[in-house]
Amino acid sequence: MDLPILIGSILAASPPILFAVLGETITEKAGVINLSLDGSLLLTAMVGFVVALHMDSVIAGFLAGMVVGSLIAFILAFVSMTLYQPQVATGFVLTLLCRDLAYVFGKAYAHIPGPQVSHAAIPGFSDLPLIGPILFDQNPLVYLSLMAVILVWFFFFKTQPGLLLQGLGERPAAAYVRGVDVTAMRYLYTLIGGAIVGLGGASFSLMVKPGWARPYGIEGTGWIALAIVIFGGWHPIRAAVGALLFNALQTAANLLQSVMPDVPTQLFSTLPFPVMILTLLLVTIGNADWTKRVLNRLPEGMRRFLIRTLKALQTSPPASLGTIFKKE
Amino acid sequence: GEKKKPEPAKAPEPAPFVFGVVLVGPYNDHGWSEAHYMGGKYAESKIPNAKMIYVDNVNPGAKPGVTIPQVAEDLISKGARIIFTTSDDFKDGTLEAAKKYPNIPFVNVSGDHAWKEGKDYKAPNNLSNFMGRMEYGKMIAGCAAALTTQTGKIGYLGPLINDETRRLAVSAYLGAKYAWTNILKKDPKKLKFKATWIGFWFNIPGQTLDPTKVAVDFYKSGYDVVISGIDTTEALVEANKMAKAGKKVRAIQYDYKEACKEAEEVCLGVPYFNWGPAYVKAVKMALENRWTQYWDWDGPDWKDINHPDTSAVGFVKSRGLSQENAEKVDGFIKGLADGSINLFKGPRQFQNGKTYLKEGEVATDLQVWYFPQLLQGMEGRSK
Amino acid sequence: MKVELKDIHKRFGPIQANDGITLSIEPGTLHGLLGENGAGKSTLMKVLSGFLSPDRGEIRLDNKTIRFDSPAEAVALGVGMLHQDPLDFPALRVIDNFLLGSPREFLLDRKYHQTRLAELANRFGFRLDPEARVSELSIGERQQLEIVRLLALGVNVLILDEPTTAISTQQRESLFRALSQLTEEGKTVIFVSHKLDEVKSLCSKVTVLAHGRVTGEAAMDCPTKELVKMMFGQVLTVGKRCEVRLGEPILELQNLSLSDWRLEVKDLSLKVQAGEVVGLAGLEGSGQQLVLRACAGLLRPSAGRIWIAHRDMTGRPYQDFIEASIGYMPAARLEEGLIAGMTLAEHIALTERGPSLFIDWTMAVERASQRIREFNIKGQPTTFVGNLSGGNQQRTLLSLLPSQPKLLLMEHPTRGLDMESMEYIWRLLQALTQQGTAILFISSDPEELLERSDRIAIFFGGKVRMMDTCGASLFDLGESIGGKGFE
Amino acid sequence: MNKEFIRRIIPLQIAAILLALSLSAVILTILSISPIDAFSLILSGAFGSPAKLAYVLTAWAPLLLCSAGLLVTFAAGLWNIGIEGQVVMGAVFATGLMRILQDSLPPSAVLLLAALAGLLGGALWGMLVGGLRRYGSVNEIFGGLGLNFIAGSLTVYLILGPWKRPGIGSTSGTEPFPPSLWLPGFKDFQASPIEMILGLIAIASVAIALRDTHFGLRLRAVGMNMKAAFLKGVPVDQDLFLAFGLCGALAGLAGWVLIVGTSARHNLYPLISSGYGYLAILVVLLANLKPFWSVPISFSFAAISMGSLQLPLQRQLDSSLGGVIQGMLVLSVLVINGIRSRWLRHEG
Ligand SMILES: Nc1ncnc2c1ncn2[C@@H]1O[C@H](COP(=O)(O)OP(=O)(O)OP(=O)(O)O)[C@@H](O)[C@H]1O
Ligand SMILES: Nc1ncnc2c1ncn2[C@@H]1O[C@H](COP(=O)(O)OP(=O)(O)OP(=O)(O)O)[C@@H](O)[C@H]1O
Ligand SMILES: [Mg+2]
Ligand SMILES: [Mg+2]
Repeated sequence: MDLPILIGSILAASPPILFAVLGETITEKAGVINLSLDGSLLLTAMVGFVVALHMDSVIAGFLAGMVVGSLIAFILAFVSMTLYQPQVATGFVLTLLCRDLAYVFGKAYAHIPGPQVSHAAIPGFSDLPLIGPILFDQNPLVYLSLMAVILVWFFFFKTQPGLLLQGLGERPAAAYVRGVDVTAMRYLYTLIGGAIVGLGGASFSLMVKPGWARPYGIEGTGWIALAIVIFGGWHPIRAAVGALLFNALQTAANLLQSVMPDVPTQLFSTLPFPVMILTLLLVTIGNADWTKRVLNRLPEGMRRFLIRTLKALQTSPPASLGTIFKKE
Repeated sequence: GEKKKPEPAKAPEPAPFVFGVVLVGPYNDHGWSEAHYMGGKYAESKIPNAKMIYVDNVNPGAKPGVTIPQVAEDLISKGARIIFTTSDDFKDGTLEAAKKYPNIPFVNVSGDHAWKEGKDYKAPNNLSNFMGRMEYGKMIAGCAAALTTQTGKIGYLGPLINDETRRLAVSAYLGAKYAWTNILKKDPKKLKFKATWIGFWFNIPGQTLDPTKVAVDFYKSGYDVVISGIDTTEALVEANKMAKAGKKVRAIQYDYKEACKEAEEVCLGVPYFNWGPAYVKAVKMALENRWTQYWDWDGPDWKDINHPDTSAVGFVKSRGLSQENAEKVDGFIKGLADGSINLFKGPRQFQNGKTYLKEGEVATDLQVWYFPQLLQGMEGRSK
Repeated sequence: MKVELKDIHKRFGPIQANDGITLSIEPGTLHGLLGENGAGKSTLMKVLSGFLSPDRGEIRLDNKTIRFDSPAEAVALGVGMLHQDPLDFPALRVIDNFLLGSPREFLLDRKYHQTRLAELANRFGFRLDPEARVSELSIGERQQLEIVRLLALGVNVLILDEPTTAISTQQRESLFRALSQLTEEGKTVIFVSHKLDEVKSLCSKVTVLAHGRVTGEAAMDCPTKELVKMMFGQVLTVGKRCEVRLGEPILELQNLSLSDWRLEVKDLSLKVQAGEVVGLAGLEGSGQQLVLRACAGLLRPSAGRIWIAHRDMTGRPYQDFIEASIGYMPAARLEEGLIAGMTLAEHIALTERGPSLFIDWTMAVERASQRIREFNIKGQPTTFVGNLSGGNQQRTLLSLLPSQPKLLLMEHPTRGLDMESMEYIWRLLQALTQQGTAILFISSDPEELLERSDRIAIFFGGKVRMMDTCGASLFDLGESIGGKGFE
Repeated sequence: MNKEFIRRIIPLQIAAILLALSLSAVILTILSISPIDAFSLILSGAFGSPAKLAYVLTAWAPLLLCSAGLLVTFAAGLWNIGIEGQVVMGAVFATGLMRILQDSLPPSAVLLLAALAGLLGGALWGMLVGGLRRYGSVNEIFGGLGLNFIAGSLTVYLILGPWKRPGIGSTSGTEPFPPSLWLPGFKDFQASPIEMILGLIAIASVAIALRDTHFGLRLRAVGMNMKAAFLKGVPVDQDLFLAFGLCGALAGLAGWVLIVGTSARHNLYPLISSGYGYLAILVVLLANLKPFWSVPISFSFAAISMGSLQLPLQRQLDSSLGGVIQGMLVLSVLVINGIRSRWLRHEG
């Protein structure tokens, strides 16, 4: 198929993972790891669909998804920041718990046709050459998710609260000196992040894979979203690129299957995952101690180049990610 | 405790005859498993005081570490007197269970362990197999697809690749090709038929291709009709989305009579299994203690392929199929019925050019059941 | 703005950090706060700047009693503090650090604030590139940024806690110029330091603290001797260790160059012989820790060589240094020295080297109780070291050092110990030196340095001066720690 | 130990269990099912008949092995989520070896070698995670996850590709191994003592290793304070590698059990790890990293998993309810734990 359409279809599938990645980026920017993403996505997808079905309104569905998403985030925040229990452990438990809850409560709603957000081409623009099918012949959620990316970027880097948010994750003590109530703010951003993740879950069940089933077919996506946050270096735009890249990989896997008849299909279906690790490797390897030593042995020109590329790729987390702030 | 009052004597009603069914997916998956569930229900309704008990979602994803012998034990302890295991995935477990409980009849659906002529005959006497000749259903599906497509491009959303799935994909292709060349009288070169295999019967993220994505890519790249070969409904759901977005696309479902209900106007129809009669037969044999091992491969009842009591496979048209095409499809079915159309008749070539059927040669059951390779003219992988 | 502190008390567990401190500072003056380590200076300033709330006592600004519950409130009321290492955001850019938390507007107008930053900086002759990442700045520049930021927030009282420990001389000059300029503008500056000459040259008035109390106030014309007396009390110790027999060289540093993100030590050469005790003096972060860690193989020198017992150990992994029988004792007890969740016996077993797969617990317990006796640790072999008192943790740390090391490298070996145990520990250590162990130790206690070491390497902003303790007086040491003789 | 165990742990565990049960009860009520009914169903499903008990024990064995492995990595402060993949690779290696040797060697020898192969496979996969962490500074959580996915698709590939069975190659798995290659069970009690004994031995030896060997002590030191451990001369990197390897090996052995176990499926099939690894993580968290506790807890988890299979059979309920209860248990322990250390300590 021709490129614009291809890209268009990649964008069309992207909103859920975009929202998930954005939500987690916000949470982690504040210094909190919400590991429960995989479960959250499933549960919010299920709830979103069920509510939308009963109230016959996708809006209600999305709201429900966001509420549940932030509810999960709240449990995480409370257990880790108020009860001082390990954040990763809590997140992991929540992942499995939410997944099973989704299956238990969703059982009665499998394969029931329900409401879904319908496609909305933007008249006039949609049949522009090239960018038409890519940008303007899409589902409202696609527009929304892309706008959200810009919005979050703007919030992070162009507004005072965004700056405070960065400080929160970088050095809570210093943020506190500048008059930020660290714990309260972390709660807030954890909840917001959770809500956006919930939006992502709901946009699975109300747009990309309308309905509910078991297996629903997004199992595992949350983990990838978490990895993409790292790849994205906690920067919304770069994270968005990562998300799209992952979708592109999946599409590539389908197309390649017929192009390379000798390679077993399973290799294609799994392709995105090793690639994910590889990219992680690329962005983190710069932090490994031995790299510098090796690089120093290399000839000048090559070293320069390698160092520059590594620097460009390298990402490092908010300095206080996952640590709990207690003021003296 | 308090004393029990003597209860008024009732007419002793006969104890129900319980049969157990093991489902691989959810009983309400609108696909393979639900078709079997309905089959069981049908048997309940036809045989006085026959009662079905079932376990669904028997797959390592949903029920870690659960094996067929274990489920069988469970069902038997609940009073089951015959057990149906309804997946190719259960063939080994069923064999083991059958050996473990020699006086409980077992029926493994879609297996071949009980086929004396087959390549894999090793079943004990209490184990039988049955399967429906879905080939015909798929031919009809292919025909409907070819009649409907505007672009001349038909996508086949395949599960994993094996003999069964190959023969079904091929059947769909043969039906399509017949409709294209003999009914529409179009240039065979203009027909594209492409199979993409996701790698399993349903989506397992990270281990299969995402059927939703495969469907999207089919539609986006001009394949306006997609025939689903998997147990779940992604193709239809996606077609529905596309249609809502104003694209003229269609899907063909699989397995379950009601599968089109999710979006009737984009569904051309569904080739489905009507397991009821087969269940009745097996339960009756067990009930009347005249069990003998058998291997059934039941076709449609050509008098009425949708007859609930006689036809093992059928095809229900859906609103997505235009009136005139519907008539053409009926014609095609008639042709199949009276034998004037036999698509498993030579000459047929494999993808690699080797001969499958020589001129005039008609394929034997063995040749159809164990289908080694896709046919020439089909796009997609054979292994 | 006039600052008055009345009868401030602050207690940390057993330690009375501030014990009824009262002082008042006139507006528009530069007031010095002197005192040895642990005197209570930082605590007092943290109280004044809202980090700590006093147990007792009141704070008055311009004759109004006020109390604040957070640094932010203090800043709002005009009191800002500049910390030893600035509380800023290394990962962010200068301009963002400047903005973070300052204006209440929602949207950031970087252009406008850049100009503000620029002109403020220029007024004090600071050079700050608004686009640079703070992590790339030197400590000095980061201080400048903090000062500018606080001033932009309208601070009237500026507190600097030992600002000059880690900055270059030029930066110090420009800092001092800026401070005097501030006082001329009527702002009040409180300058915490150990460095007599700085205080003398800069401040109009000093208050001296010792053990949480005010031990004296003086105008700047008072002679240095007086100040030293106020700081260290009467006793003017003189180095005693004169004639010690020294063995063959154990540690040799050849033109060693080291650096970390805040300062660098250049071209240091040093030879330590068997049985010798060398003290590393200097204010925290003047380079002594870099050198010590380099000798332990924890820090790769950027140039030069390290020899231990005639073996070139440069660039070898830490393990090899241990093989070469060095003993290293870090300062941070519970961060680097001990494992809070483990018992004494487990620590002993952990340091055991041996082929055996299994731990011989009876022996470990035995060894533990032996060490407990030897170092009179108040605890059982089964107590978790996290539950030991500070001093006992220190003893434990010492007790875990290898028994017959060639070279002992210790950071603050007796920090938190009372006089007797200090005496006792040093007797043990000197017994080791008799058997030919060489000792390198960091201490912030001038008396200890003078009494215990044969030579003292005095560090100041990365530069090193050797000093022979024999006959040297505490006063000389105090002065050179304060930077005398480094220009 | 004993006194504080009576005073602290017991009340904690009980409170947690009560909390978890009441939370699950709430959920059941929402689903309009009587909690009593559901719980008793699960119980009868687990212990209703000898055969059922046998299946509980069968599920218990791999759970024990995985828990044992995780006790090691957790002791070193590592999050070995890659354990699922390590189970799979153990199964893959064991299968591979058995396919090669089953006709040429006596069964017992094949079984033994297969066990070693399983150990090896798991260990390699585990070390791979360690390698990514050490030399790529890829967090072990993500390294492990990626490798899980890869291991999964590798099995599917092997099953449909190189190890395709004669006749229909299908996802039902590779050709099952003959009963001679099954672990011996009892006549009418389908659980092999060998599996359980292996599991218990694993836990016991891990417990001893962590308490009484230098390696174990070093690991715990690294887990509690890596920096201090390093300064005390602990070869941190090497020990972490060993930890991953050890955990992988035990997980691999679990994979072997899943192939040759008495009432296993006796072949390699997709998703063979069946979530035992993740479940074991919950077990070890719930056991508060205490080897002793992980024995009864893993047993009750096995019971819940198997017992909850009755829910769909008898009521229209999803068997994942078992997972919900298990998750609730761990979450409750975290909460109770937190409450205790946050508030109860202050008044004490
Ligand atoms: N947060 C704290 N917890 C416990 N003890 C503390 C704390 N802060 C300071 N102390 C103790 O209070 C005493 C005074 O400490 P403070 O930092 O005020 O001394 P200082 O004069 O600043 O010393 P230096 O010149 O080394 O900075 C010291 O004994 C110190 O150990
Ligand atoms: N976290 C803790 N848990 C249990 N006991 C503790 C803990 N911290 C201190 N202790 C005990 O409380 C007592 C006082 O401890 P603290 O550190 O205040 O003593 P200290 O006066 O500072 O002694 P030193 O002069 O040796 O530092 C000691 O007996 C110590 O064992
Ligand atoms: Mg201080
Ligand atoms: Mg103390």
